[in-house]
Amino acid sequence: MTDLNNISKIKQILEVALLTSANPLSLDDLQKLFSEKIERSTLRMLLDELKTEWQDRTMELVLVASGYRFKAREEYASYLMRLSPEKVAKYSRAVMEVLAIVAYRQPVTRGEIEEIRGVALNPNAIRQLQERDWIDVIGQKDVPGRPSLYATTKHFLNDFNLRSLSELPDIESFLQNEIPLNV
Amino acid sequence: MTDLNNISKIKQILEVALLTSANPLSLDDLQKLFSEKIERSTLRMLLDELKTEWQDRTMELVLVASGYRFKAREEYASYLMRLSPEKVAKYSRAVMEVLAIVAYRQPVTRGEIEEIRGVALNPNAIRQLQERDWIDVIGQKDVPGRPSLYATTKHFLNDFNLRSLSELPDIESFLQNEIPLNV
Amino acid sequence: MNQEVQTATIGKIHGENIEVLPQDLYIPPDALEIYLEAFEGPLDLLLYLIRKHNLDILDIPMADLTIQYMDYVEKMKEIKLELAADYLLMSAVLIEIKSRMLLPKKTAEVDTEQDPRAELVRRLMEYELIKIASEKLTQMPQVGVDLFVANAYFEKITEITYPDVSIDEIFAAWKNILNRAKHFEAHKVARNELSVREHMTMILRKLQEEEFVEFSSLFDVAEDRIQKLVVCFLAILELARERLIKITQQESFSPIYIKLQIN
Repeated sequence: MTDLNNISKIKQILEVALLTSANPLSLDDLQKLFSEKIERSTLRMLLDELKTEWQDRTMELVLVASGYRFKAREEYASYLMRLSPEKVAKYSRAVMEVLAIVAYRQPVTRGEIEEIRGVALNPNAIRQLQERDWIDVIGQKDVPGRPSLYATTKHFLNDFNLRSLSELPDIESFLQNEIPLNV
Repeated sequence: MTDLNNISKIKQILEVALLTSANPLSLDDLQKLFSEKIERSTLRMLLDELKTEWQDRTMELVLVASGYRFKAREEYASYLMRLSPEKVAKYSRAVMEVLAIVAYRQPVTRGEIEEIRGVALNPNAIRQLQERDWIDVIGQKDVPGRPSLYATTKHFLNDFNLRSLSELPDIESFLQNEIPLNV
Repeated sequence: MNQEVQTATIGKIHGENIEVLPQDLYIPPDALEIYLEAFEGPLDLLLYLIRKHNLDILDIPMADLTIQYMDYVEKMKEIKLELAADYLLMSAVLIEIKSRMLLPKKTAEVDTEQDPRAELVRRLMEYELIKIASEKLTQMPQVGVDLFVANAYFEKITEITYPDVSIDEIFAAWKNILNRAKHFEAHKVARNELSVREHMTMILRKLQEEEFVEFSSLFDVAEDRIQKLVVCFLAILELARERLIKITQQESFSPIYIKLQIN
């Protein structure tokens, strides 16, 4: 292994080890690459050089808690994510029902939603819809506890390509003959 | 994403995708990186350029059965092996013989493997190769008992750095050179 | 039987006289076990014998080979090595071939097609090919052993990917609620024109921004169609009924103001 005297060969070995390793490599790990002992200070210097050599390239050499690794520069992350898109979850039935109630019965309080559904509401359901910017709080009701009033947003209308709520499927006519309406 | 008009940006995205993917990437995979359609011929051309750019570097861009990938040049393997000596063990001779039979004589049944080797087969051998995803069952032979037919997988080709079975080492010519066939 | 075989055939290999078995056939007993375990089966052992003694695989001296093979098998039995049935089967095959070769031939010419050894030779050659293939595969770099592939890191973007929802799904959820309500709490689901509810929301939103909203500013009598005026008026009444807004007027015929019940 006399060619190891060649400092650039050591640097190449460091580079190839870091590019092929799934996990960060510590200085101890990197020392294991060589049968002869390479000082940690030498390794640090070479890693520094490597970092500089890559500074205008696609990957950057970074130091994290457990050691060094090459990581794709942030600007590429959005492209790389397309290769393995995260699974899109479905909303739970509870969330869909809350959305339907807010859409058709707005403005409504949480208590009213619970009353209509007949079950206590997981606060998550409302939070998910607020995060999506489909519903928001438009005031408080003047009853004990001053509960928030929820309504759908403009963003909700946009997402569903509606000009106004009156374009929602007409449930009233759908149910006209079915429900005795006593208001 | 107008900067994608910049061809060198596309090449950088290809590079970073290939450097960060543990599995080979097909042209179809690589197309997924971009929201706009990049022609396969363009991708091939850029991959060719990438290969050239890396030709004096530590890794090489190779094409295997499932697509393109960067692999460490062989000269670095001995160093890299020191990093994790407890890597996947090499298989026993029996297992490698079974693999050779499946690779060169596929599709084959267990009975045919036993006939070629002249010895009863330890079921473990087939199980080990299946677990490694190097061989799998591709059907049943239409003879009594309907024995399973085994063949090698794409993953086998990838792991041996091969594009297709035709790249397997040529053993028939070995035999012809060695032995005058007068049977 | 060994005796007979030796006298019958050991004399000649490719026309050369051979008086005794080569000594190097015999492996020291302590090494024998390791050797025997190293064989993958009877074909492997036969190939070993053929190659070790430079026998011509296409013109195998059956007697020699059979003797040597039986010798090993005997040794295996002696050291109580668990002997695979395959080895015993091969003994029978070898002896059968040898016997057939001892039978007088119908014609002087050797018909290779009918050479009793043909099948054995075919199998030995096929097995030898596989041995070569197996060795070549073993020597090839393999991912996970001595072939290393790029596997650098990239930071996954924790981009929230929202589920797709269609308007039909909202409708279905609403129908479901109403169907349930029909059974026990129908009266809770009051009938209201959706446009009234929408206007209630619009008025409440407006009151988020301004403390007081003048009643007449909520609609344009000149521009809006009559339906809109009615809907807006109904919305205000409904909001007041639900105690969401206060309607105030300083004196008769002065402007009517709407403010939130609480703020």
